Amino acid sequence: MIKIHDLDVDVGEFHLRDINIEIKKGEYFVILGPTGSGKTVLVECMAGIHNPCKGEIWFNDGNVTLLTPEERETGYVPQDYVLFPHLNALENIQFGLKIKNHSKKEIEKRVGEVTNRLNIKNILYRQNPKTLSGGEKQRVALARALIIKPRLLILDEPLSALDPRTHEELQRELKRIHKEIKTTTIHVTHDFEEAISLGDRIAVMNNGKIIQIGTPDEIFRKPKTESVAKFVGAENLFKGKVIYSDNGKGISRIRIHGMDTNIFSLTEKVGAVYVSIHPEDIVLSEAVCKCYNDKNILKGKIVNIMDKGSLVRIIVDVSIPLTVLLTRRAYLETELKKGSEIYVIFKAMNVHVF
Amino acid sequence: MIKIHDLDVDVGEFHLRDINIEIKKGEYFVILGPTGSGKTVLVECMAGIHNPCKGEIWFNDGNVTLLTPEERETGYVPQDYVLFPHLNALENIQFGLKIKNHSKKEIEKRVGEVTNRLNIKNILYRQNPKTLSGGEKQRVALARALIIKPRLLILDEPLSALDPRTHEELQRELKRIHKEIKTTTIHVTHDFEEAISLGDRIAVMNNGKIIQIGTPDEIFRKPKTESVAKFVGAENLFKGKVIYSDNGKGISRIRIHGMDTNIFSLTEKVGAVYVSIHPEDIVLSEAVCKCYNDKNILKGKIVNIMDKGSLVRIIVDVSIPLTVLLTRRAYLETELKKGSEIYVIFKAMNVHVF
Amino acid sequence: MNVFNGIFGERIFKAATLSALIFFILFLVGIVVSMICYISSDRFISILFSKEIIFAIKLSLITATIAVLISVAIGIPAAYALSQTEFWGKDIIDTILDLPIVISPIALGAALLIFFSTPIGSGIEEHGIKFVFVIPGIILAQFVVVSALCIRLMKSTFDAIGSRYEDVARTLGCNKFQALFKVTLPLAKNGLLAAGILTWARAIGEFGATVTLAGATAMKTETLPIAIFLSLASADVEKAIAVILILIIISITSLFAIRKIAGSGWSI
Amino acid sequence: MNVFNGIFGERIFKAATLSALIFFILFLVGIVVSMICYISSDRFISILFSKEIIFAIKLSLITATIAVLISVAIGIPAAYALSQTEFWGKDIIDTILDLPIVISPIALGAALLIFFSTPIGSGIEEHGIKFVFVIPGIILAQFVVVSALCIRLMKSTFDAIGSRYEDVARTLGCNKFQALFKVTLPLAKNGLLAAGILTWARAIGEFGATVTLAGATAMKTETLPIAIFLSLASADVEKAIAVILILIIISITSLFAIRKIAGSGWSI
Amino acid sequence: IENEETQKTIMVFCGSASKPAMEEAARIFEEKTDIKVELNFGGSGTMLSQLKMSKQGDIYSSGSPDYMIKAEKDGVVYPETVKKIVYLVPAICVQEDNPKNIQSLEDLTKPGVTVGICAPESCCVGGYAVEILEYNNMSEKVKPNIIVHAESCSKTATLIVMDKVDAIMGWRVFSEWTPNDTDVVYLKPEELPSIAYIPIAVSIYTKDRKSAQKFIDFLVSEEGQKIFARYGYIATEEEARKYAPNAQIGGEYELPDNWKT
Ligand SMILES: Nc1ncnc2c1ncn2[C@@H]1O[C@H](COP(=O)(O)OP(=O)(O)OP(=O)(O)O)[C@@H](O)[C@H]1O
Ligand SMILES: Nc1ncnc2c1ncn2[C@@H]1O[C@H](COP(=O)(O)OP(=O)(O)OP(=O)(O)O)[C@@H](O)[C@H]1O
Ligand SMILES: [Mg+2]
Ligand SMILES: [Mg+2]
Repeated sequence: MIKIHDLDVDVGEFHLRDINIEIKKGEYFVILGPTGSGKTVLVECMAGIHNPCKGEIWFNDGNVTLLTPEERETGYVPQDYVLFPHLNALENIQFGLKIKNHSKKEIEKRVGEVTNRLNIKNILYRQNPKTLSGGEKQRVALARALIIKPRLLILDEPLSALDPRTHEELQRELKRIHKEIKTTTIHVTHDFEEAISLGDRIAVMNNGKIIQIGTPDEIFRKPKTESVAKFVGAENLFKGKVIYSDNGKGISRIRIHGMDTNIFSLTEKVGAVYVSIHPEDIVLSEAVCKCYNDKNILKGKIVNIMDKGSLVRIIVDVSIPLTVLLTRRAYLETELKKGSEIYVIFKAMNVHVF
Repeated sequence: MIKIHDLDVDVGEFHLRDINIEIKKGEYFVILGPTGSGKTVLVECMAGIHNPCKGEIWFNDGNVTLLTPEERETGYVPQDYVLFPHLNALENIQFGLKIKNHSKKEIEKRVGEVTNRLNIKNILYRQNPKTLSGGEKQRVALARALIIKPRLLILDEPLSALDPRTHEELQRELKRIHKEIKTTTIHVTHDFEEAISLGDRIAVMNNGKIIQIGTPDEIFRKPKTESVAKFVGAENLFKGKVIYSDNGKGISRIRIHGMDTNIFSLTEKVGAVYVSIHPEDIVLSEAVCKCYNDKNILKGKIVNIMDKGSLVRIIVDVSIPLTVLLTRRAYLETELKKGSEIYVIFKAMNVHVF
Repeated sequence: MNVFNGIFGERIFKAATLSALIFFILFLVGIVVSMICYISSDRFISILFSKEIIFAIKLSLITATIAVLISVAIGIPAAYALSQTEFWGKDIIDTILDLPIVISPIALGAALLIFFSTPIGSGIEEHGIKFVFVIPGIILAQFVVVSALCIRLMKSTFDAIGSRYEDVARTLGCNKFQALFKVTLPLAKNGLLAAGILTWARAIGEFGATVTLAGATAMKTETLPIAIFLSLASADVEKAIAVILILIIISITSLFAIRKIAGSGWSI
Repeated sequence: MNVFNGIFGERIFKAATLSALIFFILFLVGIVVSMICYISSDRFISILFSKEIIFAIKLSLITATIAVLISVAIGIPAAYALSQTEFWGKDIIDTILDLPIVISPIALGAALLIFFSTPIGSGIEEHGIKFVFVIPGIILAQFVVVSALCIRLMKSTFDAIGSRYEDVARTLGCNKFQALFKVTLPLAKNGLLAAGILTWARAIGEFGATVTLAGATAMKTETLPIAIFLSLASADVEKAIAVILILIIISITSLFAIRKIAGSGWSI
Repeated sequence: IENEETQKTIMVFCGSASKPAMEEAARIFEEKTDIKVELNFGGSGTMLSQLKMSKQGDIYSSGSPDYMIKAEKDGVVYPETVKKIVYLVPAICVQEDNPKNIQSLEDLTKPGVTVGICAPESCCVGGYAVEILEYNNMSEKVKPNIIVHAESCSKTATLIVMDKVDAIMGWRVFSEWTPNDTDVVYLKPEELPSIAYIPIAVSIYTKDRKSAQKFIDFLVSEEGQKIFARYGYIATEEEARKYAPNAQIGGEYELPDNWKT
């Protein structure tokens, strides 16, 4: 459906380099990256707002690189919504159809459909779109983009800057709408949760480059580079060196940089590596339990307990600081305290090496 | 330390009404509320930027209601940072001291202290503060406020609009700094997690009014009204009616509105009530286990499973939809699927009635 | 502590800035009042309702309005190009735009007269519209004097709006023309209106270029400023002042009315 | 499909807006060129280096600069008050500010002359500074003509900055004065500079009010625009054109230089 | 277009020294004939410049002889059509009731008396003022009292009306324009080297020389002269001679170097 080939874009001092993306028809494609990584520049380039200085963009076997925005038929929902302040909500929504001189009846029909779907019938006549709340603005902008039945829907951080409740609601809605209308969608975000729960595939950007593309699981479980790992929140991330590699069994031992802590993993890599263990993959135990040789068991001391709402984050010092996540409920049942001695246990298969 | 008494403020069309707050010396006080609830207006009123039309503000037994901002000695870190664009980062930080004609040596000393503490030595000479990243801007704004050793530090949504990694880092830092310097701090946010993990006490605002003040536990476990409960994310929130109240034992039975589901709780309320059960307080079980009479055991069917990163959210239909939270690890070990039949179990003491 | 701090300092500050404004306004009002004292009301009324002055009022209002409409019509695309389009030599064009502001109107009028005696100019006069010493000359003179100011003011309006709304409008299917007419112009209307008002004010008071290009012929090319000049030319100071007051009253009430109407209905 | 769509439509659009701008610029350039054709270079050089014109150049540059400095000095607090302070009667004051733009400069000069013959005015003349027929009169005349424009332009700069930076500065311990000098003015400097440039351009070309209040005494109150007028009045068209060209060259190069310097070092 | 053929129009570039009378004369002429007269007023030199720059206009009339001489030299008028309409006699004009009691040229040298003249390089009446001062060897003594050069002769007259100076060197007729504000002090006949007149001529740019000539003929006719006399102008040479029997009539005056810039 969409093919981006070797794209380079310059805006002011900022450069996008070597962008290659293929998006399938009907796919929900997420672009994930930290602030200032160029996500907005990239999607605006697809929408035709920025011009690339190299490379090509294809929509459905048509080269659109030189087309103007109005010829591309993308539905773009900008990060800052950009509702037209001189029009009320309804007029904003009708805008694209009126421009194309659709009949009154057709306009009415489509407005009915889209406002039903987005549940915004009650705010259509609010005169000044600035008085709409964030969530309402977002829905109007989305309706304005959906009503023109775009070939490609681009959502630029549609959920950031919303309070968590509205955030969650809208996220659910986006999923539902995509299921219903099946438009190819690009969704820009810097929130992992959003990316995982919405994306069919995810592209991770940093510094104007795409550093990894894959399914959510690939990205979060197997980050290709340290920067992806760091960004996607691999919390227990350490430098290390493979000191013993038993290729036959696939088990290797890694010594953490500057420590004499050893960690077992299933990697076949050798030399200097990075190691990461997801906090929810670590079990806390008061005693050493029956153990197989592919398990890591380390003794440590609790140095910090952080209450994070429904989750509790516990830092255990096992010569290296390990972060462990528990549900609040589990935590309340354990009577863990700062200073308690404890074992941390995690499987070698859960040790991610790269 | 700070006493706000019957404050009414009007800005344009918006009104704050009947604000009463007392903040103790050294306390970390969080103001929590949805977008547009008037949080910023309230703290700007404390800083002296807005003038109240009724009521009084006292700092340390001094009435400051009529004082101008420069006389109040608050350190205000605005939501949008408002770094002075004609000054570089260092000059921004020195601003307050230079205004007060402090000696060069003193300025240097204090800049050294604060930049060390905030770890921003490397960006001090960046000419245009607009090129700083969000996190860096936030630190500079914080340094600029801290350096004048304010009597009251006001942080307006210091962490929103940051990507989660930076968000988490800065949150940890704020906690550390507050521990070190012990300045009375007001922190505005719309994020529950932030509120819980930072706040000594929390005030919840909505529509220009304070609807509840209390410790994090009080707010999240015992929301006083439906709107607090809804806002603080009480996910399993249902309308119901107390149909049997056994005052002696403290156990009562509540019928969920329009259903014939019954839920046991420890309330002494009667009549129409709201019921909420926190998702992390619910246990899933494949079979009915040994049960006491204060436990709710309901049979249901899994209707949806949502992957949210380290957490998995499972919706179980037990005639009413119940949301249950599991860690990803627990989830992977259970082999739950959409459509599986299952029991949900939660204690009567975890059913919150209001 | 310093006296400029606190609520007291704030009051001093407010007093200081307001008094600069009020000093300036009082100075202007003082000038007008000293003129009012100069003439008798009988004389004023008789001048106001004389055929000559009624003609001049009409001519002034009509020509200034047409000149402003033309300035706006040419100025909108020109200001848009200057604000939103990048091209080579933009800073040179920017500086050339100052020409009509720098050159005093009389000189500008002289330059126009000379221009119309060149082959090109006389070609325009013979085969197109006649400008020299006729009413279109008034409009042209006012246009030349005010248009650069109008373009500058409208440019800053377009600068403030930026290209973001247009970009989004284009993703919704607008071509550049539609984007301009459906989005940028409606958004700019307050700024354009303010520019138009200031330009109109300048046009209605225009004298130097008008008198040189269109001449000072009573009842033919006599706008209010030229009526003032003609009164002074016959040393009739009292009549001159009466006409000045008429000019002030007419234009100030028109401006006040435009602002009020615009302020209520037009705001974004 | 419509021809205005797509890349082709975009080109048409660009061509249309740019051509409005270029048409306007060509018109201005055409006028200047038709003047250049009118005179010989020998005559031009001899006029340029005549004592009279060198005096006029100096006088013009000095008086316009002083007038702009005074306008800015009074204009900054006045514009600040108009932009940031709420007070009763603001819209009336706003309209009064249009007075000096509406009244043609000759009438304004006459009004000033009359003002200085009232008791207050002659009091100022006798016990303060003399204005009538002397150089301070030139400065006053230019000031009155340009200051309102200057205030309007600076007001919109202050409007754009808003009060947010000042509010934050004040929580850091600034009183209102410090907030103005340490924050708002540095932030406004580009806008103030642009206002200053436009005002200067208008002041250097000012003729009508100057000649009425300060007279046209050669080598005493003869600015460049007055030199142009005196040449025209002695029917020496060639000299008039030469002086117009001198005025254009001097002011355009000054403006270009100011813009360049400002554009490089001053931008925020 | 049809209207243009039936209605003849002539345009007159006219120094404002003759404004009030010229307006009335034009009105009466229009009533008598079917020729419309458009009068364009301004300084004599300015009008000549405008004529030269625009290359349009039918009649030129300056406020004093020297600009007509210049116009003849520049070849913008037909020399054979030049006519004198009325005569102008230089005089000192003072404020109403003569508060500084100025009675003679001599009095202009008194300290504290402020004097205005018209800009001598560009304005006719300015040149005459300088000529008188030079002729009577008083220019160095009066010069310090001259505080302003006005840019046109009407502005010079306005100086007295607005009480900006104590005396101006102007035309006798100024006092006729504003009799309530201006008093006149006559110079002694021997102090006057020359008197001026208002000339009129057909411009070479005319497109209707016949009509132009008709208007000039009307002005110099008895009827025309009467109109001017009504406004205080001196219509005949004999009358003018009463004020200055020996003076030269018109003629060019070369500004001496000490008055040049
Ligand atoms: N029109 C422009 N001119 C110059 N620089 C620009 C322009 N647009 C964006 N940039 C710069 O490009 C960089 C990337 O910006 P972009 O908006 O794409 O980031 P982003 O990944 O969308 O970040 P965020 O998560 O904050 O939205 C930034 O440094 C920005 O300053
Ligand atoms: N200066 C002002 N003039 C008029 N209305 C204002 C002004 N400042 C704020 N408001 C209005 O007051 C209301 C509350 O604004 P406020 O900024 O306090 O909300 P908030 O709780 O801080 O929201 P957010 O989480 O988005 O920062 C909003 O509706 C806003 O439009
Ligand atoms: Mg972005
Ligand atoms: Mg806020």
